[in-house]
Amino acid sequence: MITAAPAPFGQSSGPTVRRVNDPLHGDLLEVSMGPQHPSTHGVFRMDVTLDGEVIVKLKPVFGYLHRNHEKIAENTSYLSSMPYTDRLDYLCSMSTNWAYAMAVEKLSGQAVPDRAQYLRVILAELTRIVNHACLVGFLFNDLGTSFTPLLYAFREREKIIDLFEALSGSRMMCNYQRFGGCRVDPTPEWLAAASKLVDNFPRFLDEYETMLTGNEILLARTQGVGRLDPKHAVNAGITGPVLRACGVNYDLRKVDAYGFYPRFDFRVPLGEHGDTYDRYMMRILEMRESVKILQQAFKVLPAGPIMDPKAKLRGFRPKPGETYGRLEGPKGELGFYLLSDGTPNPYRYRVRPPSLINLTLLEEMCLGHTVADAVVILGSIDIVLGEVDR
Amino acid sequence: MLGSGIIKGLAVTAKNFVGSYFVPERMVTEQYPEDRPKLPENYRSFPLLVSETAEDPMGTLRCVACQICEKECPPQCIYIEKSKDKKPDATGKMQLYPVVFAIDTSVCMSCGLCAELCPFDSIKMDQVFEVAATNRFAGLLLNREQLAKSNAYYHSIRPVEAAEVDARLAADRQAAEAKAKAAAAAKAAAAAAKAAAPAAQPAPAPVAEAPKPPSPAA
Amino acid sequence: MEALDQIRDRLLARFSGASVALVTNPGPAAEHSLLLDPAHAREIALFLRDDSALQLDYCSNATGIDWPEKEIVETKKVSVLDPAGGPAKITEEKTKRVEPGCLEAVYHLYSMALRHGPVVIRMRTANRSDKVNLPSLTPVWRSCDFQEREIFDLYGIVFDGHPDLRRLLMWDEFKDHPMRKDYVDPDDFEWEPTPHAGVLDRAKMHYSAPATLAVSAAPQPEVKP
Amino acid sequence: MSDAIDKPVPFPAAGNISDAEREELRRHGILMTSLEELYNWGRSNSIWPLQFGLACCAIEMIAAATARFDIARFGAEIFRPSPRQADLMIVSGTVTKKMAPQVVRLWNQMPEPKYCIAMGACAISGGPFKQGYNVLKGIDRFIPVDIYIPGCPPRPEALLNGLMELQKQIQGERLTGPDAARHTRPDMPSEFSVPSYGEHDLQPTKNAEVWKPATPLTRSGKG
Repeated sequence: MITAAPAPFGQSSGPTVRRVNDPLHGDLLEVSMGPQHPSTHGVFRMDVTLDGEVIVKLKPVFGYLHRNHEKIAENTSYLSSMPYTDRLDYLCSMSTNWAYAMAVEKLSGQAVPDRAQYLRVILAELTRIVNHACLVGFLFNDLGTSFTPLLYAFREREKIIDLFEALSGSRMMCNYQRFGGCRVDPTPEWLAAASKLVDNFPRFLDEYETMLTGNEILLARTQGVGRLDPKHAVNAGITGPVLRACGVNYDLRKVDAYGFYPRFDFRVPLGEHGDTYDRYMMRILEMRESVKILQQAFKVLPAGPIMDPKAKLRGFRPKPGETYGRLEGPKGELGFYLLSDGTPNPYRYRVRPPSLINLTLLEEMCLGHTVADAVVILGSIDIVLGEVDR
Repeated sequence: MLGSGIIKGLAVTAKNFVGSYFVPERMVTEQYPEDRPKLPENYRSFPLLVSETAEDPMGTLRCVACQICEKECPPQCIYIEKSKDKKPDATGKMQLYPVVFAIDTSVCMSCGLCAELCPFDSIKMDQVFEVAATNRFAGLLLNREQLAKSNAYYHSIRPVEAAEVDARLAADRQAAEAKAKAAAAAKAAAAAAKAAAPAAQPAPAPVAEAPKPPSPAA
Repeated sequence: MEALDQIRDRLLARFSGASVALVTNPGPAAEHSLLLDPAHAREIALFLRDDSALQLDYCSNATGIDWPEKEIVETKKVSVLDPAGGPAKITEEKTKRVEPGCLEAVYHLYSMALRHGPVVIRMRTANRSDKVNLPSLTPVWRSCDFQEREIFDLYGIVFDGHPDLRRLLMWDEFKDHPMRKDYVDPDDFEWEPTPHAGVLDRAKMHYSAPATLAVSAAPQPEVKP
Repeated sequence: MSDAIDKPVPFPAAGNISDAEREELRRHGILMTSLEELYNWGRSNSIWPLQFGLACCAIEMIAAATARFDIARFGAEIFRPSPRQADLMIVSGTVTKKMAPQVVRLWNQMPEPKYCIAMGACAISGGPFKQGYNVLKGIDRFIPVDIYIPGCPPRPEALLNGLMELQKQIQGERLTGPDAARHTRPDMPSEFSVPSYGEHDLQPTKNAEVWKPATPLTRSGKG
């Protein structure tokens, strides 16, 4: 669809193409990719300037899913924000729940019983597996395999989602963590089912890798594409697998040693080149490490209460103060900044979204590559629009 | 060899394709309208109001219109109007009751906070999810008649939780009865001592434990 | 990592003329912060990033806070001597003063190289209406890029020296700063079946009937007297 | 197979014979149908949705398309990225004010006959986010919605259920006569004006042609 006159900024849907006169290099094309685009993972938009097929400029445009989560949270009680955090990163509600609960516990100085700590690790790692499996599926969608790997990923996802549903009552919006513990105690049957699923998971991963990792098209399309150099990545605040793919050893599970992670034996996979292929491999390796953590956790899960007896649901008022709580979400550092003025509502509630900040260097990563590569690079960064725009 | 990776991948898909006819673990499709999904007990969709009996749901609603759920509901989809009079609930206590109790399921986010916070075990989460409607207002706004479901139904969807709730309520009721008896005995003793006190209205029932309803939001 | 007051002392020694104040945090988290004056903030930030003992190379979180003007009523007890010579009367004198508001930007810094943190730094604008400029820290930490744009969008702090200061989340034509505490939603009330607090007020405004709005559409239960 | 096909809604246009007679004929191997019925049967079993995910519900929409729920059993597995090829718009997630003009434009670009499913609380009414300043309180302020599926998010089965409702609705549509379907009538609008970004809000905030709220009743004051 080529229109002579460009639509006003922020109003075009679908690719609007306009010509920019440049006598030296011929015409540059300005293409608006998104917000409705099959491979922008939601309503993300990139204003791309192209020289032929090569990207010379790329400006991300946000806000198409800006749902005012922070404003709503500042007008409601601490507890009422918990179900909203599910909807931030809607693929990984369990770890977002935990991040928020952790920040509030830090703000109010609450303790968490051992069993709940272990359960949180279990659920966060299951979430990481779901997220990474789906991400790999979506990444291959962007590479043009159209659905097959995604079907495999969703087959496994459904099994884990069923576990979440049996535990928390909802497939995606778990609303499971509470300040000072967890909401529902899993039954022994649930734990047995989860443990069995985790034990079987490496088999799926092997199958998945046989199908995908050696694929020549994957290698050709991802190796050397979208390189990120570690110095820039650190300065740009990139976190999570994207940062570790360029070789920076910074995993909050090790650095902050939050929760009960120091009690588990696991390694942090690191990449070397910082390209799209490394980011893909990082997800596969992290899933294997998560399986290791889970297997240990199911062995040592203690009996006991899951809620701090002092915790209360209604009328929760933390003392005045501020805090920043963060954890290693599947997408990177997920933080909650909370400022309390002693009332039941937070005075300031801020989400530090890893998806948004990981996009800081998108332009640098895409320059010099083709449009098709930009889609793959975006896919390998792993964004969820609910979190980007909040 | 160039292409061996692709061939390996195709072998996997071929295995899965054949397996999807024979291997049970690869046969994942649920024939939904014919086969009902197996919902876990914890599954929650929209709220319901528990009434003690199916015959007289409005008369035996557990809800006492305390409006805690209305206040705590994050998307504010509950609307309650309190009654001006009181009537006895299932245990015989005089309680307020909701004249209007409406839940807008077109807004409800199914978070389950209302059920979690209800001190009277009155509002619980239903498991009905086939609620597609062609009219947003008439179809998706549920009033108390539509929300009321009997305790037997609650038992049928959540047997474990419902049994727990029933046991707790029975214990409360017994405690309340014992207390009422003690109070009545004490009163009788006092009355006997005074010997002249006129038999006033029936005792205003042991409402000691009933939480004070919060003032209306408006 | 050295304590925050040590950092402050080093900063004060190094940057003459800069004012660096310690803001204590009374909560259990006890994450204290440094309040920088905007004039020197950029140099101080560069120093914090490059100092070999600190190496705060990673700015994790940047956010804005709105502190509206507050009207504070102070009651003072004043003893007034009775001119007639009687005992002094104690009267309460109320003085009203308006505490000026400001917009604040808060940055959480960590060191990836030395794995410590956080060091929290904050800057405040002079007021909330016309002097809302702060120096941008994006040239120091690139991760502030989108976050400062977001603060500009939602709070209206203008970051001087930001390479590309546009609205991030709302559209460009939008005039308000919606995360400010005094922001009022545009009135697009239509009719909601379950009105509450603010919505209820709006409903009353739109439907001038003296009664409140309530549920309709579904069959109505009988109202008992 | 949906039960709609096993138990067809009676079509008066199918001729002068009753359903029972038709069933009798079918048992003898004679299939009686009308053009209208055949047309609707074909349409209802090949609904191509627009590949258009907004938020959380989009993940459940994708889940409905994957192997476990398999929307292909209803003929709706071909998600078209282009609105020009789509029959059905599943508004799956929160429509923000910034996104609303684009959604309306996509709707305008879809060819008739077209249908809209509002999936999830956010698309119906703004849902949990309806208090937000940037959230449109229901997509039905700008485009007509055929089926509302509440839930946050609705299960994939609920989406399939909504799709079956839509199939029933399509199968009941008439092509001629006074109550003919919307898309057959040239006087019915198929494109709607696109709102523009204002200084404080969308302009206009609703399309009065489309948005028909229920009339509020007034009743005795509360509290």
